[in-house]
Amino acid sequence: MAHASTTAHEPRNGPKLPVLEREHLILNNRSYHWITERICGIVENKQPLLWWILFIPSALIAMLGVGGGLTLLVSTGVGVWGMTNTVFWGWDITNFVFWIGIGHAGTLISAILFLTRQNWRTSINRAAEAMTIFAVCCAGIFPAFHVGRVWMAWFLAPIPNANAIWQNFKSPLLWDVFAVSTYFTVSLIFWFLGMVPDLATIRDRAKPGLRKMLYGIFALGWRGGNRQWSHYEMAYLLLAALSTPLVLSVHSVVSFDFATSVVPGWHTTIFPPYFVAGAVFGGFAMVLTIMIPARAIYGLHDMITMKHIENMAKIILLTGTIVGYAYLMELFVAFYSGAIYEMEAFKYRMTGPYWWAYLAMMSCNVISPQVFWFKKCRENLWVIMAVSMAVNVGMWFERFVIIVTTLARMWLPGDWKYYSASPFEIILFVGTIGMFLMLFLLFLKFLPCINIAEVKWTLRESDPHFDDLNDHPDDGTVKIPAYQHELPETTDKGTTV
Amino acid sequence: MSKRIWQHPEIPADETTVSWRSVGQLEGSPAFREYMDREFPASAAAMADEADAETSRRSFLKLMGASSALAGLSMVACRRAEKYTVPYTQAPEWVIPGKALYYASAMPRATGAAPVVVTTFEGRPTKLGPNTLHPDSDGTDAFVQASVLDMYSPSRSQKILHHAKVATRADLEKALAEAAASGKIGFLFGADESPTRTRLSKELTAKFSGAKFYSYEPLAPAASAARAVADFSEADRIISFDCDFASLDPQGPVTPFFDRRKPEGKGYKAKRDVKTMNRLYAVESIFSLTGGMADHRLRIEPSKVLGIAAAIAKKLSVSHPLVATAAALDEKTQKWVDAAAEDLLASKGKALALAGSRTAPALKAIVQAINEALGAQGTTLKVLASDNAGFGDIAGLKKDIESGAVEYVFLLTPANPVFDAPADLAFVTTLQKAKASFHLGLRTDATAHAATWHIPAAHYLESWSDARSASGFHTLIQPMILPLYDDCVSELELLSALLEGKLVTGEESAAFAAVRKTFASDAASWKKALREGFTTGTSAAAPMPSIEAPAPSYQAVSEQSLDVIFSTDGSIFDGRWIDNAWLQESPDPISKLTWDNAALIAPKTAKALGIYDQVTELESPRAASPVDGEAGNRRAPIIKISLGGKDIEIPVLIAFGLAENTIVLPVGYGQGYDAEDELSRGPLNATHVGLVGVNRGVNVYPLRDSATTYMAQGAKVSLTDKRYSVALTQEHHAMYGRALAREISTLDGEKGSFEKQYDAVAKQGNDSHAPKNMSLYKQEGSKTWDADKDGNAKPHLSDDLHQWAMNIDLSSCMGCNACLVACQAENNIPVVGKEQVAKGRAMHWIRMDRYFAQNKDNTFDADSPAMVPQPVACVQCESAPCETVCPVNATVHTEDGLNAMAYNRCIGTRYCANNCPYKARRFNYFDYNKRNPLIAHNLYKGPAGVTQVGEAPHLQRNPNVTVRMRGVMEKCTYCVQRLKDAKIRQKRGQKQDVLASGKTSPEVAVTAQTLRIPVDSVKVACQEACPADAISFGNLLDEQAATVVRGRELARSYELLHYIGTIPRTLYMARVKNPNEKMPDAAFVGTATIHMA
Amino acid sequence: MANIFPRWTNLLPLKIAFCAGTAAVGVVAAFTVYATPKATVVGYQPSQPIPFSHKIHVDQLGLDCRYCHSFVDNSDHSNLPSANTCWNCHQHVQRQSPKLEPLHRAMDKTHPLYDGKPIQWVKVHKAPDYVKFSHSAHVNRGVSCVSCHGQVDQMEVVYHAKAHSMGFCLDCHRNPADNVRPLEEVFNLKYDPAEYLKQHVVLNDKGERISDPKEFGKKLSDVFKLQPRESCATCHH
Amino acid sequence: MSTTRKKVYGYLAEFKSASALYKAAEKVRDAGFTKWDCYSPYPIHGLDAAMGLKRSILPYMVFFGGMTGTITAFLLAYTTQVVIYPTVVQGKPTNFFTLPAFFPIMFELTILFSGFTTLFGLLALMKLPRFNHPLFASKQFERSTDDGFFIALEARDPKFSATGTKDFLGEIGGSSIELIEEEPA
Repeated sequence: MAHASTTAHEPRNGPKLPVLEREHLILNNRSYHWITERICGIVENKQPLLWWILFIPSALIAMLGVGGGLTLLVSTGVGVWGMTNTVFWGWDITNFVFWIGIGHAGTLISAILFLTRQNWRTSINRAAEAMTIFAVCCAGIFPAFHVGRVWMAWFLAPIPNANAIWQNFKSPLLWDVFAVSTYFTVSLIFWFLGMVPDLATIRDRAKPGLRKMLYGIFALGWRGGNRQWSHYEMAYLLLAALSTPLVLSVHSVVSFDFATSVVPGWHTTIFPPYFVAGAVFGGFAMVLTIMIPARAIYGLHDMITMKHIENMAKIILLTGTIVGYAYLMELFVAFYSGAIYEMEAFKYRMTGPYWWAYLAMMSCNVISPQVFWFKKCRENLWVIMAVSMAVNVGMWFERFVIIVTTLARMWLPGDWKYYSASPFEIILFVGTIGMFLMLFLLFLKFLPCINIAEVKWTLRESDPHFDDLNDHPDDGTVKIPAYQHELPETTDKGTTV
Repeated sequence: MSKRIWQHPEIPADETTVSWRSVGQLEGSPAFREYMDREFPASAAAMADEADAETSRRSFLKLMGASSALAGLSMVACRRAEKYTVPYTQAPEWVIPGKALYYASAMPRATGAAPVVVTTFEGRPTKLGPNTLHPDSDGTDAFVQASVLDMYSPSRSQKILHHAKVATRADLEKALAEAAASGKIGFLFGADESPTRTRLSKELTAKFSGAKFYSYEPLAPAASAARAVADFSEADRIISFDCDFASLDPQGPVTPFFDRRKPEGKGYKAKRDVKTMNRLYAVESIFSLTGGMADHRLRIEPSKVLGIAAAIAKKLSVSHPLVATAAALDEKTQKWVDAAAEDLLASKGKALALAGSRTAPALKAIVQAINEALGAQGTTLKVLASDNAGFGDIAGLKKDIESGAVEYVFLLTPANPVFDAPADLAFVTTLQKAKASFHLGLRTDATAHAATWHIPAAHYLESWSDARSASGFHTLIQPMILPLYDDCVSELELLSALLEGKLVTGEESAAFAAVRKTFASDAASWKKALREGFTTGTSAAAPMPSIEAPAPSYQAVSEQSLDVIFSTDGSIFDGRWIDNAWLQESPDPISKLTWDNAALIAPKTAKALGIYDQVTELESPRAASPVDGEAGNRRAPIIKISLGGKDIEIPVLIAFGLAENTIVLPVGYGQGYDAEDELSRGPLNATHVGLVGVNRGVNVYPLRDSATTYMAQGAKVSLTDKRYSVALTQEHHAMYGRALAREISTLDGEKGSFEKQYDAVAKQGNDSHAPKNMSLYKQEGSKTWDADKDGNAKPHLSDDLHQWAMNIDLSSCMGCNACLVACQAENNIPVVGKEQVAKGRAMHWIRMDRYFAQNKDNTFDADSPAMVPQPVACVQCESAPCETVCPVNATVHTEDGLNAMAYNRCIGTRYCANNCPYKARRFNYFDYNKRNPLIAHNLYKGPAGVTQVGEAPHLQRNPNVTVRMRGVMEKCTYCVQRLKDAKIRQKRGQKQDVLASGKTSPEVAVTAQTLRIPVDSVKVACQEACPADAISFGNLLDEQAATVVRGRELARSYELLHYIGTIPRTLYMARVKNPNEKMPDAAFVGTATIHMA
Repeated sequence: MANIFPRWTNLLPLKIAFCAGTAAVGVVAAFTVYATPKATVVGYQPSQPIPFSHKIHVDQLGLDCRYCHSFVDNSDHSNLPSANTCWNCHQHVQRQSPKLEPLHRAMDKTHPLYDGKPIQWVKVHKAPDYVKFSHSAHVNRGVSCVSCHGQVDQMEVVYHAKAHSMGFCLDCHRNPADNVRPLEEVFNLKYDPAEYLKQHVVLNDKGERISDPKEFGKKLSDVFKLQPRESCATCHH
Repeated sequence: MSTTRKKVYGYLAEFKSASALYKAAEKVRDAGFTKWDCYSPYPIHGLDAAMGLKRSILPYMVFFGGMTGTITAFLLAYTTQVVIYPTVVQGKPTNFFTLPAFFPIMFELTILFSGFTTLFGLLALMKLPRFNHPLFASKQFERSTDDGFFIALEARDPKFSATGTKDFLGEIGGSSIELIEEEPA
């Protein structure tokens, strides 16, 4: 059987075309097939022991934390959490905003970087999109179940009913319902459509059986014809174009929950951009937190290169600084308002009973990313990992500071009350972390974690004029022995030469 | 749930009772009762199945099913399971299913019966309101409001007990016969006065020569021949010595006092005039609500109050031997005393001095002398003969039992002498010496356990009786319902039983005959008296009794030798209401402590005693948590108090404004503990209390002796390493620079004259420089707002008949809990228990904020802050932030200006409550109505927890208010059910107009006058209950005719948090303090908020 | 490689989509027809312990509604008659009818099964706990029994004639003119506005005689100053 | 040998690289074929032009889908909030001037409807899902999702001929030319 890589190249006649040297997004001159093998191998081969070591506890935590936590919550009442008649939202909405924020990086990486032709996205966008989906799943749990009567949550849907009563379209919370559900739906479509050609790849490699059938169903009968690719690329572009404002809108709408209120410390016009920047910030941190270990475990160094990681570190630095600016601007606006309620809201955030949360927020979100000014830090995976973790923590505290510390010290000192989370809130949050990890591990096991088709597209030989260039002495040649020994032994021999 | 046999409600005996507010002038028929007997057994069996019934305000109707003939609305079920409607077999007259019936009655109290109107639904009393026809109508305080719950209390005594074991009525009757045969009977009554009881006691004396009478309540003075009643309407200048006459120690009807706190007079009818205001001087050690109202308050150790009183007497040139006890005062105190005395003297004949009713006789004697000097008697002070004249005290009873003069003793007092009698009397051992003791009480308390016999008492809402109101009016008490339990006996029934030899209770109650006989008048005037609740006959006037009082010798006070005050508890009084959940949960008006008691100590003394490292500040820096933690984390340190060789351990709270070197110990707690007690004090006397009262607080009565019933000296305090969780409803006590509860002074101050201050009330604090509120939306009145078909603008609140509004006048609000508990009773607000209150989940729709305001410049006494209460409920913002954020339209505005709350639409996102600047919304975090919150951990057990549906407290529910389930938000809606009722009633006017005109209805155009509720005729529950008349409510469209409009047009009305632009319908009116400019502290009075910017 | 799916699967997605669509429409339709108050409530006609016929008592004998439902214009609730109301007549009329046995048990002391216990009527109309409906507020303002309960005078056995859903209430609250009638005619279940206008001279604003029932309704709601409310607290508190 | 007559789908030929495919495509296009397609594991830049394909009409569909979303959201909000059941919340108007409050939902529904239009429009344009296809019967075609580049010329094309087309494919550089037959229905 002939193989593209083994075919010798015919030199092109004619004038030499000038070609700018581009940085290699995929290192070591990997071939199409190598890419296929590498990525599909993750799905096709047995998972390493580490996968099971991670999966079993996270599944258990998810079951106990989310399953158990929600059962208790629904059967008993929101009172099992720590909220009071002063602080009506605590960890619930904090966690919601936290997860929704994390859910922003995925679609942002996919959509905005796609539109801006940042080809380096291709190695990370699939995993980041999956993260979006799973983070939104985790996020959705909180607003859905924090309500007092979750069995009545269908009141939020504009369904014609015998009661002839409708929703309040002026409520930011209803906007939220629409925004988050739209975001979830569109992200899911984006994710799924992006995966169809790759699912077809797995389908075509799979042995006949249930597995092949299932991948076959989800691949929708994809054939890879250019008449399909043509529409497909257009659709992908459209979805990217739709998702970009959507990403920006979702966290803006989430911020409206606060910004349109009358609560001092919430009622701020700076919130939408501040929240979006924060979401990107937190999202990228989470992508790094997940991808750095995954890259190591699955040996994806050639596809997720240091360039990717460094780029993400730069984005963290940028958004972290934006967030820091927002923190300071909030303080200034409060001071400038001249209203005692505004000024003291921020005074109590910084120095009141929750000063530790403010300190955690400031140090994790504003100070820790500053190390990325130094290239050495951007290149040290341990530093990057540490900063990403700090940002994850800091972003959680940011939401906690905004929600809890504000509510605990609002307008009338007579109603001031301290809120402390109950164990059940903590259990549920830990449960969603478990759920997130569990879903992500399942994703790694069953779905192509890197966009195979797009990665191939970034190879130099994917250019239809590649063969015309005569200044590529070795680029098109793949050194088969160099990678063959790296391949897992279980590789289907039929596909190799 | 145990199965109980329910007695049917009784319509007060046939021809004699009349509905108080008539609903068709229907008369009772004797046949009613005959048939009721038959109707009810049918439903008794149904009770066992009720446990799993839906939480429902109408549980009662289900239980009492046979009595409710309610088509359409009443029987609740969303499912189509077959439900039955069960009409009466023979309809009792007057009872219109679904309509409330109102009866006049009264609640007997030591300080004069509280005249009330009882709301009943199908024979079930649910709510008490003041009887405004009564001349002594004085609002209804928290105790009166909560007393209805006692009737339905699950821990109420239900069975006759003999040595704490269930006994039969026949056994009891045998024992009564034995007592009668002996003839040596002692009767221990309460301190309340009852003409019928007095008459019966005379008959008893005639029948049994050995009969002896005593009266006793732990916090009431011993019976005397006469009692003085203050008339505040005439008093221009009042000085009070350790006397909380406004709240816990009434000296006479108090509403007139509050009327004169308003510079515009009652109902805001006059132009502001400072001269019409009274002036109150308070010399006190505790910070009482009266002290909070005072224009000048001198805080001083209790043992020094006498010295101050004597100094004033001296200045007034009173000749009394006790004047010699006048203390040598420091310069500024002397100045205070002199100026106050001069001011009092200047109002001679219109001045009044009051001493606390439990203070030392010497103080009372000197105050009496001061009153003589001020010419108070006959003008501001009236002396009335007491019905209880000649009754002995508890020490006398002890002597008589021990000497054998009394062999059988009847303990009829509402007090609990075994628990609360002075410790040196050791009353429990005395009781053992009697041949038999009979205790009549609502609770199986310590005395019930110690007595030979315990007889469950009929609640005053279940029995016939009469009483004297504060000014001595003969006031009738009529039953609303037959006693819920068969064994219940009323006091008069028991006395009659001894006279007649037969115990007659229930429908044929002997008490009715006794009361009727006392009344001794024709049927028509009896009917009128029942209808109105009182007769015009009053107690006779009497001469002022002379008080024999030697000069006491007080020792010096220091940190090593503290004064102790055994204070009346603001929640449970003397301990009798320890099982009343509403009162337990209502915060102490000053300390804001619920469910427990704690020793109160002033901050500096606390530091000196080593309880805290530093002086606890009122305005904690950075709004940080208080030193003991906040909310659920709060743990108060426990101190050991040693006094007279006895020790107690009690948690301590800092009390601002309290006199130094003084410990205040609220009495009445610690009646029983079980295994769940936080400090492992139990099980101890656990059977003495119910679920509500168990594990509550510390018993301080053991420290209290006959000689120290009010105060003791020489206490020592040491700090233990234990701590105790305390549940406070308010944790931050200062306004933190925000002009919330505003105050002005009638004196010229930095901000100008009284008039200037008055006119600038709305510009205090942040409002002085905040820009005008503007809206991006087109405002009301513009055509783009909401134009009708012709393009004309229409207001967004479109009702042209009613626009509701409320004013809360801080000038007369003292911060008691009357409104709070009245609201709880009216609106089916659940009790949540200590743990939930501590977390900050109390459900009271009215949050009684109480702010202390310390004036840093106060050179007179910097540690004596002003106290300004501020009841905050939903203020019904016209531009309500809560509404716009609700995603499901569960809270929207009504056309008549209410911020409505549709509980059934609410899904519980709690966003509305977050966005409410006033934090006036309450969330049902648990199913408080369904799952009993008082059983330990029960709420957290979810479906596995114990349900309380169908238990007695549910029978109190107002059928016109939805009982909220878990997961929904709730809040004040201006008693919308009352407004609705009034509107519906008013609508019947159309029919009457048509009938009167003789035309057909299409020809008679209905006018606004017909449909509009008459001015000020509908009252909301809090307004009705308020003894101070601080709350006015009404229709803005009534314009000047409505009190509420007159009030809100005054310049001292202001919007709370005006800065946000919520346009609240509830306005607050700044407190006006009326200081005397000659007083050394005058410049610091009325300045709580004036300097804030 | 062979095709993993047979050829017929090519149309399967479309078929599934079509079926799912149809099913969804069907479910919505079925829900509308069978699960809304219009379907669940209307037509509920339980048999009662005594087969009391409104047709005989109201239509033929001409009893006024308020003879039995005596507090309907006075109270929020429309009460069921107590047994003695029935007994007033039936101790004389049709006394021996076997249908009246439950009444005898409740009222007739000479009856062998007399127990004096009330008759348990099966509820036909019921509103949930969170709804406050006042009968008197409606009947005193020109809304007849018929508007909500249908032609009860024609019912041999009472059934639920209208869907008492919130939408049903709102319809009338938004358009009271359709249901209002002169106060005198509220309890006249045979009221016909056209007939009424023939017998009574009612003038409109221009002084012309009204003959159109619709115009009459508008006139009445103006004259009565009807302002039914739509905000929550009107019915829920 | 089976004597069953099978319908011919067309010829499938493999090309060695993207460049080869590209050039071949140009030639097929120039030869005037219309029913044919290029198969590659990733979208090849410029192949649309090489094949002579027009720009996808999906954007127009999505535009109308999105507009439907905007209008749906506006009508939903306006009819329920202003026409059917206006409620007074925070004193805000219950007329057209309340429009700003509807913008977020109008935006979201625009995106949502656009997203759905993209998904379903794409599926319709690609005529997917189609689980069975004659090409799937070809063993070598499996590599089209890995590293194979193919051109299939369909028998439906008027220019198709049993031998000429095979030769043509060979001419333009195709290898492993295979006759693809359709499955019997």
